[in-house]
Amino acid sequence: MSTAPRPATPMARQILEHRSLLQRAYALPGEVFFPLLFVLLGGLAATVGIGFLVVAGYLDGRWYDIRDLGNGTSHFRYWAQQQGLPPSVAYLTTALLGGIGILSLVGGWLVIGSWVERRLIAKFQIRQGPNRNGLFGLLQPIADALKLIQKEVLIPVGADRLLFFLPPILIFLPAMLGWAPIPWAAKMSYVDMNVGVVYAIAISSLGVLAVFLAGWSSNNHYALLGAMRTVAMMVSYEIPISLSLLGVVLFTGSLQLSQIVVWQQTYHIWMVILLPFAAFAFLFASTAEINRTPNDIGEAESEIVAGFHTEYSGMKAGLFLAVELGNAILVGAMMSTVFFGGYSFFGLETWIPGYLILATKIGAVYFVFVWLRGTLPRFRLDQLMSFAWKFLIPLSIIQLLVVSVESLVIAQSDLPGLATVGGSVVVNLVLTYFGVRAWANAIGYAPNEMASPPIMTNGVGGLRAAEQIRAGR
Amino acid sequence: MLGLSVTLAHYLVVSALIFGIGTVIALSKRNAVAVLMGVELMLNAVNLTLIAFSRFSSAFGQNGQPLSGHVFVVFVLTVAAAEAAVALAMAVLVYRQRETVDLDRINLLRG
Amino acid sequence: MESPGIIIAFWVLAAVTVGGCLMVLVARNLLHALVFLVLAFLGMAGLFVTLSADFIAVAQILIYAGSIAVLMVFAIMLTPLAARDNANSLYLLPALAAGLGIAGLVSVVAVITPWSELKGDALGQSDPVTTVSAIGDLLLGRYVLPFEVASILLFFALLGAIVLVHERRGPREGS
Amino acid sequence: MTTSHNPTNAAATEPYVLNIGPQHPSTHGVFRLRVVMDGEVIRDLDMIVGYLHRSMEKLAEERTYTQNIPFTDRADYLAAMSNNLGVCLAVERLAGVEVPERASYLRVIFAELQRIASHAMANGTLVSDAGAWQTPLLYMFREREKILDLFEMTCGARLTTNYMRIGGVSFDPPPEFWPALQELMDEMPTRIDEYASLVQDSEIFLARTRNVGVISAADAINGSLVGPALRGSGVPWDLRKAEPYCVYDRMNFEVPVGRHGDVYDRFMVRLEETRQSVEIIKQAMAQIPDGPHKTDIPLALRPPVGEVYGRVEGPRGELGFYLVSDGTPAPYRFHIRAPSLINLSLLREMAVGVSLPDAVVALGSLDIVVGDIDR
Repeated sequence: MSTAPRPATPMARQILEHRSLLQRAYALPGEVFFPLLFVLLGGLAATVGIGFLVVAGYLDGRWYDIRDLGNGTSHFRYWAQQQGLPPSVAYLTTALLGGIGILSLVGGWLVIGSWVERRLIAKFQIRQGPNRNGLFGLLQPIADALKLIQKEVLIPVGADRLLFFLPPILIFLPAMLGWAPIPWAAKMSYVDMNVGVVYAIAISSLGVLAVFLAGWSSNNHYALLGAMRTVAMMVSYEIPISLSLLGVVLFTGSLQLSQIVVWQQTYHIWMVILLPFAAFAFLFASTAEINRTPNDIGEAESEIVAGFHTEYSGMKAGLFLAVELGNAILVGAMMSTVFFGGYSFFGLETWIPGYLILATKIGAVYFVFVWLRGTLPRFRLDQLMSFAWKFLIPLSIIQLLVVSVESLVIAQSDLPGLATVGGSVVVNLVLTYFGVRAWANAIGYAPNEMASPPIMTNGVGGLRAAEQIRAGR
Repeated sequence: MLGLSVTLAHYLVVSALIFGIGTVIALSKRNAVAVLMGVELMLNAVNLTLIAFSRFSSAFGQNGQPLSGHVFVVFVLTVAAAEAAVALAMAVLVYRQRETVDLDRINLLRG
Repeated sequence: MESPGIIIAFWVLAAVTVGGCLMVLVARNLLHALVFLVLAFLGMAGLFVTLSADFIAVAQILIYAGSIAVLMVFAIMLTPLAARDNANSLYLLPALAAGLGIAGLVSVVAVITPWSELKGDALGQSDPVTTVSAIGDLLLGRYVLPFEVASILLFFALLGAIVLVHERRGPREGS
Repeated sequence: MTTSHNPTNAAATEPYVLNIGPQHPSTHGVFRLRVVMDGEVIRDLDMIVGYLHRSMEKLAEERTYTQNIPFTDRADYLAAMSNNLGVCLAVERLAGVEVPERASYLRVIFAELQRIASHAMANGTLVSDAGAWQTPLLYMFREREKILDLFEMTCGARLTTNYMRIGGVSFDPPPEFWPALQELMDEMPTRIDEYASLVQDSEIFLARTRNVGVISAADAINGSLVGPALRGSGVPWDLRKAEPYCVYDRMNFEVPVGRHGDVYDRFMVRLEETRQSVEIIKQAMAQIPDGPHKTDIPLALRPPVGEVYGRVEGPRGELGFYLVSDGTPAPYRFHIRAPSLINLSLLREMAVGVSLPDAVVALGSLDIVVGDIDR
């Protein structure tokens, strides 16, 4: 008698036979393994060499200092000035290069992002994810894009053709323009504008109109419902986002994103520790702004099919999906810049290029988004609305009052930063903890009373038995 | 370099054009929301004038406040937002009473 | 204001803005008019940028393109049975005359008046690095009273809008 | 003057008609809800069924009783074993066929396995309807997959099993079945705890399901609700207790009933029932005797003239078969009392006056199977 059940399906057999990466590495033949080891060791030696150069300060500010591509740019401008070229040429060139850089970054993410998300979600859901096209299924997004491109683009009967055509393009604008003020290293932001924070808020508010037009012009009730939900939510959640960013701005005293990072570098603290509630409000409100779980009610699949882009097909729908991915990392970039120290990591940025650190942080925030998506159910529209208006906004305003006092103390007092900023951290943590609890109690929120297991019974009966069981408890 | 530079007058003419178009829209449209669009355009034109003066004018001395124009624009923006909110609320209210926002047909006083 | 970038930007943005305004006037559909209105607002923000007014430009996008346009969308959607054709009333001709008259008059005045404006290097030198802190100082310094009045105005506008549109739920609800 | 037009100052919004389905992610099949909506709130609701109608009951009148068993697989395609069991019990009572004891135990084991699989599906799709992006569903599918493997081991089919026979079951399980079943039953309680922990304390899930789609006990009885939906409303009615068939009277298990009658209670009742099913299967494995798994019956069974109503507690509730025999090999009338159809009729009470997401969750909590509704 055989004991183990035979794997019933080809998929189950594959899962059983699946080997981990480490097992595969051990199984490599010698003529592959040792060259690989050699390359790894060589890389380690090169790293040590570069480390020596960094410590000795041979790299600082040179054009080949790739820790901050801004060095190269300023050297190029200086060189162009030496050559007698008009300044506009140098500026145009660098602007073009920077634009191409950002576009290729976002574009590359749009290609690979769906694969990353699907693989991650698959891991959360104990399955494999796309693994057929190419190595690890890496070609899957390309296959998807090809499929979308060759699909017919339908325009529904009764749709407003102009307004139906515009939104997939319009919605791309904020997703791209939002990258402008993000600092990738000390001198490396595309436009280091003085009003970076307000710019980010303003640009994100542009997406509302595209969403609305997409829903309205489709001539479809689902699309209109989704659009109205999304617009209502975006308008509501812009306020917590603005308020939480305002708290950060009060501390740093600058609307410039690079200055916000520098402030965090100076005080060796991340804003998320200083302003935990603001960070939470920003994260939660961002998920509402960019339509991700648990706040994806604008395109809640089980209720309104696909929300505002129900009627879009082919690559137009693909554009909406791509923008969703792009927005996710844009929010990740804002989040890591404002709350997680941006390109700095407590001194590590002198060793590793700042943009790599920022990219890692963006990836981490994106992972949180995927995690949420793989874990949480979805709120209802009215619940989300009351959460914004009854919870996030009042608490954010209270927090703003506290923060304004604290920032004044930090700016005016002669005490060392450890005392003032540290004191603010403690005060904020305590106030956040008790404030959230007190407010939740005040608006009558008590989740623990809600979860109750069913009553177990051995009896059988009808209405009378039901009443007896209820009375017996 | 192109042989012509942008001066204050350029901005003022653009502003005048926008103000004129805004006037036409505000006076001639039937729908209350469209009328409001015209009013907003007029306010925008005024903003442009204020900013242009603030940028170009040499009337402010060394100790002057060249950015007063910006501050006025901030106030105009504030008032515009308040005005839009109230006006659109009134449009919705009128619609509930009369099922139209056609300004020609909102003639309650005529009886 | 003599660098080619500014000149090109000015003409393009002016064309976009004025064109957007004209399309608001002639569009046949109220929502199309709204889209062109947003375009005009964005062009206007660009014009502000050419005037070194970065904060105002961003505020323009935030308030006009982001908020007032959305308010208008809601107003249009909350009046579903009203006409959406952006029609003109009987006063079109007088309105055109008035608009052309105002625009022409102001343009002529603007062109023929010898403004004591900054030119050339002086203009470049007066270019502020940032307007944010200066505006902030002014708002909470010299103009603090108007600032407070404006905030009270905003507050009452908020209250007024809520009171006006609030649906009274009473015993007559079912009738 | 039209100022008297709208005295309450309420928004003059137009209700509009929204067609949910026949192709919609939350209808779990081809079935259509014609909803009159006012904004997000449902004002009226029509359920339009019949897209999957296959005329099963009429077709059955032309076939012998044994030939009719595969039809029942297709009726409630998520609970084929229970359907098989229901029709077999009805025919056995009509024809007076004796069932060997081992067959009765096998029937209980497979019916309970089917209940676990079906409840996993029901709860998983309910959580998906609430918006969790299929994660709990896939966790619950992990065990369902193993159960389907057991089915495949025994009778060769995973979904449409066609396993029960009049007078027994078609095959005795192969030798490797029993250790596999033992292993599954050993790990099942921890697995159930695992996916309960995914969902049952989640505040978002609670907010979405508590006090949503409430049916009082009296309404549930008046609406002739059955199954977990009925027990979720607090009525302790389970045919396995009330009218034990097979060998359920020898099993020791409890019936979970809900406290409020809302969606969350129905979810939790299903979850607890899976735990009880595991207990039943363990007891059945301990008690099962050796012996034949089937009595021989004539190929064209001719039951005496008469009628019978046989019912079992399927995963979705009371599943009844009303058979009329005129003495020929084919039934004169073959009626299925489908739990999904009856349960669905309560949707209107739950959904009118609430918003669309609540209605979707309420529909999900009823656990309908369109094949069962339309037959």
